[in-house]
Amino acid sequence: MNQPTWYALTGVILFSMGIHAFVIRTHLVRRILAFNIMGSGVFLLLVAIAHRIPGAAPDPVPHALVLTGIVVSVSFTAFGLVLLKKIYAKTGKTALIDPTESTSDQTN
Amino acid sequence: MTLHDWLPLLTLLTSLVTGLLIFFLAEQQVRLRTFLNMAGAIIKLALVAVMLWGTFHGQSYETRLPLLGQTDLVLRADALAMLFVGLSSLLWFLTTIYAIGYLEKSPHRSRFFGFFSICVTATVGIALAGNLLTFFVFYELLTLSTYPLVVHRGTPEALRAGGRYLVYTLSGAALLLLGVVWLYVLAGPIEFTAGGVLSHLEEESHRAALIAIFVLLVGGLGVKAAFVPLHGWLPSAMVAPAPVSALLHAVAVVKAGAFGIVRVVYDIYGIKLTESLGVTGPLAAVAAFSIIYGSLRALMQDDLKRRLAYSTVSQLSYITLGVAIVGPLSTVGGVVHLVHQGIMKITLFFCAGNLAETVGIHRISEMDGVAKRMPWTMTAFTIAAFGMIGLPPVAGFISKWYLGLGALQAGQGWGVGVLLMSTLLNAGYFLPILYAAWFKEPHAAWNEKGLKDWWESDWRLLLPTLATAVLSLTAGLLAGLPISPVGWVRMIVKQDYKLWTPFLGIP
Amino acid sequence: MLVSAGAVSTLVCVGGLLRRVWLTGPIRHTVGGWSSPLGIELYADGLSTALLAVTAVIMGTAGFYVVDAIRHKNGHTEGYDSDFFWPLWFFLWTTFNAVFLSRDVFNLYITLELLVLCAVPLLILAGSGAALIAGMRYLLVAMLGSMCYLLGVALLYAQYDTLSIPQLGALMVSSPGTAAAVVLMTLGLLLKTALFPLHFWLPSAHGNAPAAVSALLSGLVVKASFYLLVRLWFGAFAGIVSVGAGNFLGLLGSLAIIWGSLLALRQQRLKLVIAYSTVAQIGYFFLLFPLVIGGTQLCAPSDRVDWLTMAGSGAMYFMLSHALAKAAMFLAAGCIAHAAASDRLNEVIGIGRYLPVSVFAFALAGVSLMGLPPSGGFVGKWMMLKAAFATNQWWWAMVISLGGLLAAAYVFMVLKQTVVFRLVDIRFYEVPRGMQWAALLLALFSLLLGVSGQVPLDLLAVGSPFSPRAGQGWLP
Amino acid sequence: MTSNKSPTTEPASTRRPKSSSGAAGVREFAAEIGFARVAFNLLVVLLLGLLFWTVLDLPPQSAGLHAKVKAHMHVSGVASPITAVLLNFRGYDTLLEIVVLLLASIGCLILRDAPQSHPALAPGRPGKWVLDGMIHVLIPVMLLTAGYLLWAGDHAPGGAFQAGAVLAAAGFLLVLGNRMRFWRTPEWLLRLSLSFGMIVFVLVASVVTILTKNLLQYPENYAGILILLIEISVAGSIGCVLITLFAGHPPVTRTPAADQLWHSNDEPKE
Amino acid sequence: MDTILGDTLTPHGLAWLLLFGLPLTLAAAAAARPVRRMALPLAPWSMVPALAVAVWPLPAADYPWLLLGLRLGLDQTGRIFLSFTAFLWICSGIYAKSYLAEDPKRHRFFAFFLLTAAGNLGLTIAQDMIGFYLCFVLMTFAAYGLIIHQGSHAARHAGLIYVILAVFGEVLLVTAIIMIGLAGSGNVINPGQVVSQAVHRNLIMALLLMGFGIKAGAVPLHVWLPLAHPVAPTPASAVLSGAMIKAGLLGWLRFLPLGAAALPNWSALCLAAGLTAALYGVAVGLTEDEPKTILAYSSISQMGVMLSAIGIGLALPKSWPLVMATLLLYALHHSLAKGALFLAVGMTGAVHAGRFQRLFFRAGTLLPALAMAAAPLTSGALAKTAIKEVALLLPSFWRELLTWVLTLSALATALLMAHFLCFFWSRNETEHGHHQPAAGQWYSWTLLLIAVLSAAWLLTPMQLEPLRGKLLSPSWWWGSTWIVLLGGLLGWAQWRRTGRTGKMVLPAVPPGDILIPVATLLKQLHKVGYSAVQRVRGKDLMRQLLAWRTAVHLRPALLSILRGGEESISRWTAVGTLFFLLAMILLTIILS
Repeated sequence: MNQPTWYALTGVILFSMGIHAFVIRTHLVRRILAFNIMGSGVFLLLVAIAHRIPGAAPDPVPHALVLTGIVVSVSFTAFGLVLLKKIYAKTGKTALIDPTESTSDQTN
Repeated sequence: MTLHDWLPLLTLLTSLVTGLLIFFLAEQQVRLRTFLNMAGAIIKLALVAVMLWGTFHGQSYETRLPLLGQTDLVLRADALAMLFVGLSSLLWFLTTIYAIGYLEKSPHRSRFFGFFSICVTATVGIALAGNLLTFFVFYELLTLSTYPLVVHRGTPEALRAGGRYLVYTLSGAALLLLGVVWLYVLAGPIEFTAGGVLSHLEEESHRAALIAIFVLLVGGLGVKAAFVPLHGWLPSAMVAPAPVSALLHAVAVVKAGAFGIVRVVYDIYGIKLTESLGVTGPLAAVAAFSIIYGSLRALMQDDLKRRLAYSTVSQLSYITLGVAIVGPLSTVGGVVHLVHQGIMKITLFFCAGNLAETVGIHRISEMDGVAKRMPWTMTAFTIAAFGMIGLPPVAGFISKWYLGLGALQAGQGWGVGVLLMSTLLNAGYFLPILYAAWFKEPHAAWNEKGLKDWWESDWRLLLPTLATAVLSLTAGLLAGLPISPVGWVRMIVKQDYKLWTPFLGIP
Repeated sequence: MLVSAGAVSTLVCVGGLLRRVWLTGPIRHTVGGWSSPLGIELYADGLSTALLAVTAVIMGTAGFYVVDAIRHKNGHTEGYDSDFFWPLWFFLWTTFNAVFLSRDVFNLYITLELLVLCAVPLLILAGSGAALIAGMRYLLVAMLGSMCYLLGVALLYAQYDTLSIPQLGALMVSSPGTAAAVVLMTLGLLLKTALFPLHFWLPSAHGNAPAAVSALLSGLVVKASFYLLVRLWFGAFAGIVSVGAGNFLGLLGSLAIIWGSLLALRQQRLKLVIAYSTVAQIGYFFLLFPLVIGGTQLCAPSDRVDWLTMAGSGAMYFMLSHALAKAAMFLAAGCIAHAAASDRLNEVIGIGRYLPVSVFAFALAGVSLMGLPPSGGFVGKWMMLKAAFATNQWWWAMVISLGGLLAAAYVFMVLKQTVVFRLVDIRFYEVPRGMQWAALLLALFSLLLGVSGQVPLDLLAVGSPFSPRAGQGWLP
Repeated sequence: MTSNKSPTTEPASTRRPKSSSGAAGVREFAAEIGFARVAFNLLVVLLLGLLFWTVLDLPPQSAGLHAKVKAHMHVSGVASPITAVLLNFRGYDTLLEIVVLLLASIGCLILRDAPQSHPALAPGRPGKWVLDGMIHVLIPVMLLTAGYLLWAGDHAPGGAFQAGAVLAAAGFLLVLGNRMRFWRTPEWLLRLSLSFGMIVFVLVASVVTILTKNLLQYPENYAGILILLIEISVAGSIGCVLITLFAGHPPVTRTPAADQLWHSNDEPKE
Repeated sequence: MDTILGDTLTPHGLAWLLLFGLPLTLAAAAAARPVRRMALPLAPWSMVPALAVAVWPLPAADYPWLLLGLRLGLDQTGRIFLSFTAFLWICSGIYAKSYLAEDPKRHRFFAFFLLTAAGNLGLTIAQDMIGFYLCFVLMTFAAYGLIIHQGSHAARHAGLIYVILAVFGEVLLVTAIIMIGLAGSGNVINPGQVVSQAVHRNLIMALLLMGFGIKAGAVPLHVWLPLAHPVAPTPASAVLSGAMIKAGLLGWLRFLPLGAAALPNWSALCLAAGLTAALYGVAVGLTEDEPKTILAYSSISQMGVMLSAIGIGLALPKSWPLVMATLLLYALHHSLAKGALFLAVGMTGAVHAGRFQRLFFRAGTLLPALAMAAAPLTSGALAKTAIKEVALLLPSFWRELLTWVLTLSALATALLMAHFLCFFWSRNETEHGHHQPAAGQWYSWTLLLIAVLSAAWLLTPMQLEPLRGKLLSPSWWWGSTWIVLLGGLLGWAQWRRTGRTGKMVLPAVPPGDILIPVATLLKQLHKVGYSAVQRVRGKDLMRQLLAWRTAVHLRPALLSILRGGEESISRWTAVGTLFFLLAMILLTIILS
């Protein structure tokens, strides 16, 4: 059980915690936070994969992937939060109304 | 690609092009629309005549368009196809005149005539189809193009009838598609060839699959051929305007089903294979049951068109009975009834439409003494009614004569029994109408204005009715001639299916 | 003006690519000159070019629809006139082109993200509350799906050190890691393709979006993730995936067909009917998996190759014609909603008299959905049925024909409304002709697919992903 | 379907509910938070177990593509392998990534309210001096570090994204300190700044593709310069994008909805 | 081309068609409103060509193109049948012209009259089976128009019974024809021969006997006759009983295998039926008081005699030509005499005319009555003696029975004729108000009387030549006169008794005797059947089968499942659970 495996395991744990929270929590901010946790979990896993041989230099490709991943999750989070604010301003609720309900077209 | 190869396609296109053009005509461009309709009908008749003459002299016409992998869209004008094409194009010509007269001031006429022509294209396509795929393509097109005609009036019951019509026909088509695909997978790309193509499959122990496919195919076609359990849509579709119920439910749609069954039994399975598979027995039983059941239900109807609809249900099964009773004579009887029933039934529907349009009669109870007000229409009705019952001079007798002979020749005595039972029932529900019309005193409201001018109703409604009545009379009288429907069918059975045994003295 | 220039130029490029692929077969293009494990590889085979062509057609026509809608700006314009509309529109188009050409797993992840980020803003342009909520839900779903997908990618990279699909296909061997990766990636994509149990977000999203946008959403966006799934299952996971897995997806597909159609029958709003019809039709596409994968064992090896390619190209053909038909249907629905100022079915009664062209377009598209002969849908259905019977899995044939009937049910439910003879004559808004003709054009294209028959099929067969890899065939 | 659990008794911090004593415990626990939740929790645990198994099963000693990257480093025009991968080997990804950022900013711009509805942050808020002091001290330092990071990207970990982030931080500081009137920036300037990075990248890519007939293949000797050019422009536009993302929607001033937010519990029913 | 057209274009071919076509075209003209005024006077003369052909027979003509190969021609039987039928139709035509001069619906009457005439003439000249059947059906259905011409309730009732029986007859005939067609391969020229060799000969013969029996009024199937005659206008009933009933006989002659093979059991059946009909007819006739009904029953009895003659023919194939001759003679005699009597019934007004007309009228009615009663020197005597001669050829048992019954029937007929005359003449006195018969009626009636006197003698077939000599011998005279006198005496006696008591000797039997019980039986059956059908239709078994109702119950349940299902699936937790559930399933599948 060398060091990178530990990091991979924590990554995986973070991912699971993230997914659990993402699904269970209804409050949108918590959801977006959960999404970030999941993201960081995956990125941790990627970084752990990059450096599995103790001595050698780390493999740059996963690092690049992580970098791109981070940028993407940042943009998603930002857009999500902006959308959340707009929904909150319009509907006064911070959770998603039941889909079948919302489709009944009452734009409150 | 000489002209011969393009003729079938041209006949198809004449009505398709006119249909599409009419769609884009504004409602008030009546003259142009009538001209287009007439031109389309006349050109199609001319082309059909050329092809008839050609086929009579052994010429073969075939158009082949690549459609799908190995199977392509084949339009072939063999003798059997020409019979049905001739019937539908002639009757389309008459029905167009009738429809123009009938829908004088009603809305949506462009839409109506557009779909009307497309529907005839589909019928011609079905007739000329060279393989099962083409047949199925046009079979579906027919369903699609007839739905707007059935719901033309837009009233709630029209929509209900349309809905019911769709449920039946689309599920039938689904069955048919399954059968066609399975057959295609089993036997590869097969074409309609006289005498059937599947005989080689039998010994490869595909019996169960072949029977299953047969059931699927006939089940699918049975919906349109109005076998009893599947006939529910026909009477309710009578809510459509008269020309629709005349051409479609007497000639095009229902005949497509029956024609399909004839194609499947003779040109795909071949008569010997069908017999050895043992499917002819149950098919004959279903046909017999529909004949009797249709007539019984007809007895109980008071609405004229519904009675005619149930009579169509029973008369149609004559064709299937003729096909199911294996034998040359019953084949002739069955196939020729396809034409005779068409002509006679369309006369009846024309009369019903004429009565409804001119004097507003819909129910039989209102028909007392109507012959005084509309003698010509009622004469046509009488001729056609006698034909349906099967009295000699009119065409119906000829097909009953051959069917009876065929049944006895094939040793199926009960066939004759069924024919007689249905003759009695036909008399049961047609003679009272004639009696009421001719011999009872009129008391209904329409009677006060007597027969003013020379024409009892709009000439466009009357002439087609008389034309078809004369047609059914001559088809019966001139049965001996080779160009008469019977002569033509005899030629088909003799040349194409080589079933004709010398024993029969009839030329 | 700029818009049409952009559209025309893209069309020209796609046409050129189409011709090259048609003549020379699949084209392989390494980006940046680096070969696959390191660099990203673009690959254009028959399937992707066909999809590109269809995308071009739909985007072009929908664009024309929007331009016409903007020009006749009377009353509500569903957000087309926002100045961010066109940039998003063309970004979406570029993303489609990127998705359909790329063969690199991570690159596909980014393109999927791009897809979402283009689609959601377009969706919420209308700015109505329901649209916002639907957009949010779609965003969340996309987040969850893509994160799982990314984890799968990470696991794959951890094991095989490559991100290109063909190389993965060669290297992959069954192991817990691979299985986990396959599961996660597949589930991520299923969520984004809205297959039956995970379809809850699609109806509200497609129902509330502006017409042109929902046409793109239903027509193309959903198909991009499905296309990705197909690439993965028949490219990378070819060695791993078994018949059972194929049947599993097939089962979900069948349930989707039934559930989607039944719900479509129950909807009050026109757009929702079409949205649920998308859920149902997606079920059709997933029948591809059991037919192709399941087919290998069950039909004689001699004629295996052409049956498989047929089943595959049949399903793809169905997908193409569905894309066109669904886009046409949404545009037609847009016209009808524009005329009746609301797309509730009971307010659309008797509109047939006023909008013959769009009702006819809706009917033609319906014909293609039902898979009735003159249309492209029929060709697809015909080939899938043939495959079903050839691989004697006749039960899939039953599902296909049942699906056709159910589709007929809800299409005619809508058509019935438009034909009803309406006594009280209410005024409908004037709908610009351009919008109606755009809908009709798309419907005619889907019909053209039906008539052209052999040509698109040969195109699809070029470098078809469905033929079993040389010698190896599928896992039992 | 799932009975709502009172928000306060959040399950214990550990996400994985340890199976409490015996079936009774589970039943009670299940009843309490509803069947679906329990099923879901079990499934997540299963997933975790699966992931554990896969991680442990990963090939321990795989060097990945490190060797390949090293082999081509000399051609990539940059010293740091990550930047090489980012901008050369997988340049296409980076291009798409920047488009992602741009789209996110477009998304936010679509959703922003009309500018006038948000009065500028009231100047002279308490603690103004600390804020001003920080601004005066930190801004120059931030800019410097951003520049260094940008340059260092060539041979050490750093590069466009990190530099952009630092720039954004500086931007945030200015906006909060009321120094930057975000809403008065002219529309065209705003859009140009956002898309500047992408435009440069696309231009370079197209020029390069025309030259070398291969998408994004930098000619050997120009690679370094081109990458640097792209890096600078991208860093700038990333900074602007992130600022827009933040500044496009100022913190909510006191609106009725806001009051309701503070008082209501923040865990509405499922 | 000539194979198809046959000898349509040859002069005699055209003549045949003209003969059949002329009445048809005139019938159409009579119906068409604009031209009917000209058509009416021509009506009776349209049958003249038929009579001319009967006198100068033309060679047979073939029309292969017409209705499966029509063949028109005349053989010996055809010629005689044609002669008396045509003659009778011409006379009744002239008679009808004046009899219905001011009847408003005379155009319709003449339309049907001419149609029936065409049918009747057609079937006499048709040589092939289907041609015969075509004309037979045309005649049958056109006659319906004649029967209900008056439009009274009785007329409609008689018409209904007539149509029902006609349709049954037609159905039986179609079956027989189809069977013969099968045996003789298609449209058969000489059905008799074919039937004799046919496989199902007995079945065919049964069908033929019953089919034509309805038309010929064989006993169990005769019920329509006594109902139809009184209601039909006089010329119509004259033709009805004179010519049309004979069509049934002609059908038997053409179709039954007479002269081909000895069929003892079939001949026994025919003889028995014939004889019962002969006696039964007269017995019921005596109870009637309506002149036309009496005549109807007398026709039934005479047809019974002819049926027995056919029975003889079946028994003795060798002597069939002789039997045929007697039958032809008998038919000729009966049709003319019965025609004359019926026309007389229509001229009751003559009583009030001048003395000479009254005397001539009385004599005129007496003459055919005597002929019917087979008084010496009349055609009836000739026919009856011929029958007796033939009867002698039968084997012993039948010979005695037949001679005995024949004499009895002769007596009975004489009695019936006396009964008829008494009632007829008495009725004339009481009823006045009948207008004077017009000239046309007188001419046609006298023409017919002349025919009654001479025709039988002129046209006796050569086989019966020796018989003529025998008749003139005095010994024979006495044999027949005592029967006539006795009959007349009994008739007069009965008339006198009823004259006083006003009550008939025998209990009055309503016309259409056995029909009444049968009709009531049928009505019951119909009621039961109808209610059964209503019960079934009420539930509409079909709809039950299609389970529309159950589907209707099912819908709400289905709807709630749908809505509930959709809502529950849309919750995030559910989505999450499903998400991972599917993941696990897929995992197990892949790993297994």
